[in-house]
Amino acid sequence: MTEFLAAIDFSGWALHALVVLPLVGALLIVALPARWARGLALGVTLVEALIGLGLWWVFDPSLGMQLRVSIPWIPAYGVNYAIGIDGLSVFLVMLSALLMPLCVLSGWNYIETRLQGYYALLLVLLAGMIGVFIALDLFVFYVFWELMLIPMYFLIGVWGGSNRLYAAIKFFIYTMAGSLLMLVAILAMVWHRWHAMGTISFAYDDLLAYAAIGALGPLKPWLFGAFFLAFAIKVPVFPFHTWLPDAHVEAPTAASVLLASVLLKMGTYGYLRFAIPFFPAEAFAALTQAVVLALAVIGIVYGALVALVQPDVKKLVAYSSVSHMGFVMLGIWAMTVQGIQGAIIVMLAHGISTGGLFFLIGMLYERRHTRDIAAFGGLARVMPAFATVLVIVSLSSIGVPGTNGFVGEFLVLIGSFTTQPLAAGIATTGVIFAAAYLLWAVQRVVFNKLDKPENQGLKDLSRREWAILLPLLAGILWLGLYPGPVLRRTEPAAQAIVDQVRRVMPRVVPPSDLRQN
Amino acid sequence: MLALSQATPEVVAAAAGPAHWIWLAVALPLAGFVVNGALALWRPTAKRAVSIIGPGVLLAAFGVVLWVTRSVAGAHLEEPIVVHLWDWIRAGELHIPLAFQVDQLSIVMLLIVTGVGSLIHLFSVGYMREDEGYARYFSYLNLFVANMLVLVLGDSLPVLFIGWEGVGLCSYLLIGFWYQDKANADAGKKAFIVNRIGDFGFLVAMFILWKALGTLTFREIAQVAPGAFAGGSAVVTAATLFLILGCTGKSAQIPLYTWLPDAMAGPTPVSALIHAATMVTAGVYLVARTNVLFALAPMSSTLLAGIGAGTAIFAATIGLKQYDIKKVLAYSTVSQLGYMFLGVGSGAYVAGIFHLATHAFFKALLFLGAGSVIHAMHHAYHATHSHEDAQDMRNMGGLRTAMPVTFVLMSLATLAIAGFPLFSGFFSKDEILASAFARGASEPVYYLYWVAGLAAALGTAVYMARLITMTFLGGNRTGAKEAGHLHEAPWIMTGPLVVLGLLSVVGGAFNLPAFIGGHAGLEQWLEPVLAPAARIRPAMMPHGATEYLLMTVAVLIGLGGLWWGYRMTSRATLVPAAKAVPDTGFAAVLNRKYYVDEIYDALLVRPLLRFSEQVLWKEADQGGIDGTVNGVATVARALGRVGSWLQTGQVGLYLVLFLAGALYVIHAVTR
Amino acid sequence: MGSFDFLTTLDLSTPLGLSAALAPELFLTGAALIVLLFVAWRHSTAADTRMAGWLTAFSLVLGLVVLVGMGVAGTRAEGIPQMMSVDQFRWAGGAVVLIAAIATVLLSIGYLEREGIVAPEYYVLIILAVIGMLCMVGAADLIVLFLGLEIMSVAIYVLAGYDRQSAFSAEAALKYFLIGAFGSAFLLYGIALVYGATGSTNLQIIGTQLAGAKLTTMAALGLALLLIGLLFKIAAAPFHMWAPDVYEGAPTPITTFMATGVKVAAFLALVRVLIQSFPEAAVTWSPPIGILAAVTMILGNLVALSQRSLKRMLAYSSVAHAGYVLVAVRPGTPYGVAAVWLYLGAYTLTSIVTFGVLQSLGRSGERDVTLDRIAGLAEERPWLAFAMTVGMLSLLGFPGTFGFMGKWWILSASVADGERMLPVVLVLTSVVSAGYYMPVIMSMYMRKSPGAGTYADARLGRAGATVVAVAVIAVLLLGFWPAPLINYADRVADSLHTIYTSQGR
Amino acid sequence: MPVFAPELIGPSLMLSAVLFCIGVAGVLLRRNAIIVFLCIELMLNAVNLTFMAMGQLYGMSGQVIVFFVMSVAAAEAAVGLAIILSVFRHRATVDLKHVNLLQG
Amino acid sequence: MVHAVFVFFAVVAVLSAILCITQRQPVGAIMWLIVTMLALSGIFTLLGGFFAGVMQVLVYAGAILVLFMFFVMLLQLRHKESDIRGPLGWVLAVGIAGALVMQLSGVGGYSAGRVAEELTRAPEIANPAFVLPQAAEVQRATLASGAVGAVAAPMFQQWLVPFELTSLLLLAAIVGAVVLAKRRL
Repeated sequence: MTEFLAAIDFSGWALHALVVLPLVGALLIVALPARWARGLALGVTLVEALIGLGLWWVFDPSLGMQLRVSIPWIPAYGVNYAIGIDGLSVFLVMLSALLMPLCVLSGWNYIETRLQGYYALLLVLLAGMIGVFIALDLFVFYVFWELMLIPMYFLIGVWGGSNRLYAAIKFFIYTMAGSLLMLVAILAMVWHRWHAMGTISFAYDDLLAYAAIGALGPLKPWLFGAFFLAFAIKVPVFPFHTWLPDAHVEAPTAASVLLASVLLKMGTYGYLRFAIPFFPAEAFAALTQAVVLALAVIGIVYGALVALVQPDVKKLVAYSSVSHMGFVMLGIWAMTVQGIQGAIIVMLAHGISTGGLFFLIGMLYERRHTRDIAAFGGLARVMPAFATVLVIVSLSSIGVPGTNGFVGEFLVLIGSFTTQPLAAGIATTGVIFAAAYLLWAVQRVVFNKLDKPENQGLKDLSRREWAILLPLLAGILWLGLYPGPVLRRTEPAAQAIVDQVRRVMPRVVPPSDLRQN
Repeated sequence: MLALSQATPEVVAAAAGPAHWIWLAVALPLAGFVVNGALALWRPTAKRAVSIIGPGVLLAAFGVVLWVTRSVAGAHLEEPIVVHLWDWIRAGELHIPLAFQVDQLSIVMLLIVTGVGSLIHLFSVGYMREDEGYARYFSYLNLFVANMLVLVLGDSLPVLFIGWEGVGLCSYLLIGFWYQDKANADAGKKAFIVNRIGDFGFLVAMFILWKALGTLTFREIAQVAPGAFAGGSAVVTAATLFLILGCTGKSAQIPLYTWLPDAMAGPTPVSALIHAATMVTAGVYLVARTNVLFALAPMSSTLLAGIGAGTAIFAATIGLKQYDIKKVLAYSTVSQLGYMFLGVGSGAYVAGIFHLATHAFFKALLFLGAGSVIHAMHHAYHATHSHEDAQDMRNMGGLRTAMPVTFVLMSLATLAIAGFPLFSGFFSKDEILASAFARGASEPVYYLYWVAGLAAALGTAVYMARLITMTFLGGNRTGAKEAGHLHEAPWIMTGPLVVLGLLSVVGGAFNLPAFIGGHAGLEQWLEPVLAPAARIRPAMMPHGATEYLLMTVAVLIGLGGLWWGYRMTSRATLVPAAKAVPDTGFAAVLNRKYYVDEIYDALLVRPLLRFSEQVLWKEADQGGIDGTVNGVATVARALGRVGSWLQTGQVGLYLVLFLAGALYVIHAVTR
Repeated sequence: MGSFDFLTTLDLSTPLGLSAALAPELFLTGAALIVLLFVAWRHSTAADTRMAGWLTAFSLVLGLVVLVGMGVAGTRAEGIPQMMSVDQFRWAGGAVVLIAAIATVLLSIGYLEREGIVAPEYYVLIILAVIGMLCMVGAADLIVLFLGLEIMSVAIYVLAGYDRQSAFSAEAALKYFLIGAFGSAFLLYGIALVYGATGSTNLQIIGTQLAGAKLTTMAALGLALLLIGLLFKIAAAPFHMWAPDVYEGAPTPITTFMATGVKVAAFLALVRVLIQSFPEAAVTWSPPIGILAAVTMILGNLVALSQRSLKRMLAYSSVAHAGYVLVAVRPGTPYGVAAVWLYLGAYTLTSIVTFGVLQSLGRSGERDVTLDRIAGLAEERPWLAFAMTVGMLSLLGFPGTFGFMGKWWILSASVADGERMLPVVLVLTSVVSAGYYMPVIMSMYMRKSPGAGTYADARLGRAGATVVAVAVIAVLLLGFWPAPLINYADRVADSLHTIYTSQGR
Repeated sequence: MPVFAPELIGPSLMLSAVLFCIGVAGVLLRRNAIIVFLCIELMLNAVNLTFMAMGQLYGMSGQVIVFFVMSVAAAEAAVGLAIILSVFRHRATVDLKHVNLLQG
Repeated sequence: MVHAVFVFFAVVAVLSAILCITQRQPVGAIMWLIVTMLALSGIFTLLGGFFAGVMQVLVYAGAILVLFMFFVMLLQLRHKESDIRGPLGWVLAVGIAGALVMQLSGVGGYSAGRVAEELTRAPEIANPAFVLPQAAEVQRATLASGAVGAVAAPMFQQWLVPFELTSLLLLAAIVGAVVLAKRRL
């Protein structure tokens, strides 16, 4: 495999292709007749998925940032189209690319109106998502970051549920509010550097180096605050989460999946890539750390408790996302290798499991046109395969060992317990509530009596639906039982962040040899 | 993919040959799960294939275990054989391989799990044959066994935890097997969630240990812990307390026992396998596994013993007034598990494990016997289209004539559980009580535990006698028409019962105490595993006369209890459930299980739900947080309207504002 | 170039040099007279009006060619320029004005026809207004600036009231006229006092006179009154109150012209005056401009939020955008000037799109085009909806559009100057603005149209459609690839600073 | 005989300011569009006085500018009155109170 | 003498201006403004602007204000009610205008000497006659080329561009006025 990829110079064009291909695909879809839209979209995303898969072999964890390319864009202002991947981003890129064909499949029959627009927007969204993860220039990052809003806005607003207009604009404005402040912060850094060094550069490395020499001075807390807020809204960190349930509930299946699986990860990715490396001292100032940890833990428990009482199954999963993302935040802010590795795994695991849940809910919705939990019950009788998959995916979301969910949560908790025992301890109660809300929901959907007449004729999973779910099930088990290869690839990146923070804030990351033995 | 742990003595090498195939014991049931699961989804009618695959894989696994046992038995392992499968989790210094460890303790458990498991699988073939979820049932059961084997084989806490949660999951699935009835699904969910509370403790315990010791494998814990922790230090106490929380969840002890009686909603063989013989004993196994920690934390041990003793007496009293045959057995199980905890808490790990084994035999037998009875009752009611409760003992009576084999075998099991001399339960229970009593010398609270244990023994004898009496003795109350339909179960069901009956009777032979000529086989067998604890906090045993005295007391209490139970029940005027008057007074309290479920519900569950819905969701989330978000929008809009309202279209006003601006600009510039 | 130096380095004291320096204005004056003659000859039918329109568009394009030619040649003046500057800033600003004017004329052709306004003098007035704007952009003397402003204003007063069937149009003209004349008086008083304080009305001589010392009382008062006069034209709060009413009442192409051309001319004049005459007084004028910028952004965006009529909403949005540009004016640095010019360019192109689409959707002034009235537009007229979407996103400053680049540079200029609050206010009010831009997109794409064929008669005319299409393409193209324009913007800014950069702050 | 009266500069400038402000007051006080415009003319005149006064010191430019201002005033008067007329045609009033179709 | 005349004209100008803005009848207001114009024309003359003074009478009083008068009559504006705003209007008008006067009052403190001083920024050498050589120029030019000629020379040389622009302005005004005012389009 590796030889083959080398032969076709895969590492030379892979990242470009990942961004450009969907954009070209989107243009083609718009340009060609509507009846080709689905097929084209599937084709493009499959190719995209293959390219994404190829990264597995070309990625070398020991190299740090790699596959770097930098093309001048606005030379006068030091803006380059600079991209690359490292251990933090490679799996998020792969997740985005691999989920996409499934998303295309999910709306295969359900989306009937404005096919061209739908599929074109999905592809644009894909390009944006991947762009965010590979951007190594803050201008480019920001452009991709914002660019994603539009397709998502349309996907929710045009193909969404009954209250879609409200949800779409809330999503849009809320996210935009955060990111614009981040824009100011980016500019402040760039121009501060310009005053000091005389050159303008938006390059990640340059700004990182500049932030590291401490010249930003009293500006730093504000800059960090701006970055923090932007990412906190995206994650979403409690209490910035209320856009999420609305957006999830109204979005069409594919958009829900991508929102949960990929878009939320951009927030936490942003922390790991930008906010923390740029401002380690601010991020881990005693008060900040305490506040963030508190918010993360509140998010975990609060999200779970509120999920418990949701009558709408999509809302339930949305709140569960708040809870899960709390784990990611906890893992990051605990600042241990295990915590960060765990955070990355939770990101992937949540991407797969919650994505799976949304796919499943979507399949139900296609059949029954309701998301009200009370409208179901006893479906296992008519849809045994569906019930089986739902239970498995739910279990992975609950974090049962052997599934992906466990590995991430376990790493996060064990990692955070070493430095933040209280927070980790409280967070661990999340595993109880997770079981409570999901199993209760599962019970009310697929178990109990099959007493609603309209549920009695429901068809079990079709072949297309199996095609969507099987890869996810494989992912769930693979990450759950054999996460080693993934962990090995992300470890250097996680270690690098911890080392960096340790250099600046030794208090936060005690050297491991302090342990008793 | 497979690698043996390095640096094992040569003797081990010989034993290791078969031992490194131990993964087969896990893989076989797992394969069974996959195949049966696939059949359940796509060929639910292929019952013959399921009948072969389901029990077949288990028998094969049993074979593998026997083979491994044989090779290990001769090796006198000082160190476990570790079968490293693959790296599971590796992050920084945290390194958790997916590895199995074969040692004396896991061998004992393997034998029980696969042996009893095989019998119960066979029994199930008969019991479940007519169920439409036959294949699904076996796939779950296979999965359960696989997980249980992972639990007992795991060489580290996280790997054990895979099995730990896995069995919980299977328990959830099997309790809710007949999910169409909401009560069953509820019971399954309850089991899982309550178990999760325990798991919370388990997880925190792991975190504490990792933080303190930097390792989670049992071998390294045993090596490192005595050096890292001072005896009774806060950290190890905390770790063990959280482990105890985990154990109370899984093994249905106070305060987390409430799920187990509800779990009887599952098919009866499931109750026998999971909720009597294997899964619920996982807590005991865990304590034995981490014996070094408990030895280092005497406070936790004492608490554990106290929980065990308390649960034993508590559950036994509830068992006295239950009418559902399975509920009686369920509370009996809770009570017996209490015994085991009393044992391991007292430092008598061998006694605990011993009781675990004997309990597996006689309780499995009791459950299967009850299953056989229920099977018969069910058929009878089915034949007459009656909707009476097939599990209510008030509807039974006099079944000894219709089901003689079951009657005899259940009577044997009753004698075993009641501690009738020379039956299996007699030895194991006696050993536990004796060690508790002996511990009392240094820690007087153990005397109290001992008394509680005795009282529980009395209770056990009483309710078991009551069970046998109500079910098999006296006249039949099933109904005139139905009585004719009551039959003994087919051989596929009675066969396993016979085997279990045999084991219940002679099971004590595995660890015959020295004073009656035994050589304490189990004790010697487990010695390498329990050595770390033995060095720190050795088990205490009374000697000589005291021992005989204690034994005599126990036997008398057991026999007295049996007699009392029989007298009490046979004198009572028994009527079928439909005509029975409700219990009153304390009997009602017992019948309603001290209202613990209701109390939990009122104090914890409902307030939490109400709080989540009304306060968190409606007030905080929608009102407070989202209200603020929308409020910002509303305020912006309102401000806009104010601005818009200022825009009156009147030039005069525009000019006034113009001039206000002009005054400001002039002021600002000329300042 | 060599032997053509006399064409690129002009001696304004000679008739030839002066004529060459004024070539675009002279050319357009000639064009205005020709069109006037044409109008005097043929003015009774719609065809005549259309013909005049094409003639005007053609002359404006030629004027643009002349202007761009001078820009490309890099024409400069020898010594301190009298009356008219000869610098890159003038060419750049003039180009934006002319683009706005060309778009206005092309949009007007269809509009006048649709509204049945047969009065080709309209186009003469547009050319005259353009000349006025060019004078404002290029003025080297406050009197020229004032006269340019007056020419522009007089023409626009009339154009605002050009739809004589409409009471709204007349009212708009009256309001604009009264407040405009009032504002002109302040501007004039400011000029008088500056003249009194320095003895000159030449921008650079004023600058030299004032260099190196604190502002005197009279100079400060003069500066203040000048600011008031120009801020009024810019429609900065609280001098903006006329703008929504006038924008709403005026014929839509004229609204476009006001939002683009007038605003561009006034802003560039303001920048030129501040940078060339009062560079050192920045400490004095920066704070009030900053505060007014903030007030303008907040007020414009908040009030726009509560508008139902799209036209009025765009009017308030135009006010808000003036606030954004003021943020870039505030630092008074070359980056700021570059940002002002870029943003004005971006806003001009975008406004052509938004007002153009708006124009196609309504009747008699488009006052009644509300969000409900564009519901489901995307289904029937996808391209119109797409254009409007691009326009809205560009106004919002969304990446991928020229508007984003503009906003990016405004923020850059402001942040680079060490400003903190204004950029934050800018972005927060931008968030507010999403609250009224996005519903437009929402209505077009996410709501059902009231019935099939609702938008069948929405049309721009071929000329208008072409203009809008070109503008959309430009907005997108420059949004992705602004590099050349940005390099040029730096040159524009430098040309204004050439003299004073050495003394700059 | 032309007079050179530099001592009048201060008073002239002050008078100019006062007249300008009277014009402003008039603009604020009146609702009749014609009178409002009249007051604006007064303001322009006041400014002319400033030009004249300063022209005393700086030469003829001041006077020249005054002529430009006059022509501006004339142009504005022509257009302004035409606009008022066209409003009057629609509304039959020139009272600014009633000129409020456009608002909000 | 000059001062007395100036004070007279100034008082007349201010009083007539105040009467202008407070006169109910439009015609009266215009008449009072004509008085103001005349007074201003006197002051222009005092300040050396003979031609400007004459033009003030001719253009403003003679043309512009007559146009106003004509217009008022054309529209037959005979208000039953006064167009003067109520008490709030008074308060605002007087208050704002007063505040504006206060702010602008700084200009009243200027003299030729102060101007010279501020231009040179050196009080000790600030002799107005030396700093402001143009001051005498007005007198000399008026004597040399007459009141009109003195204005004409700079107007067609130095101020040529603005002058031409005025013509464009007037053209725009004519076109505009015609378009708006003609009965049919």
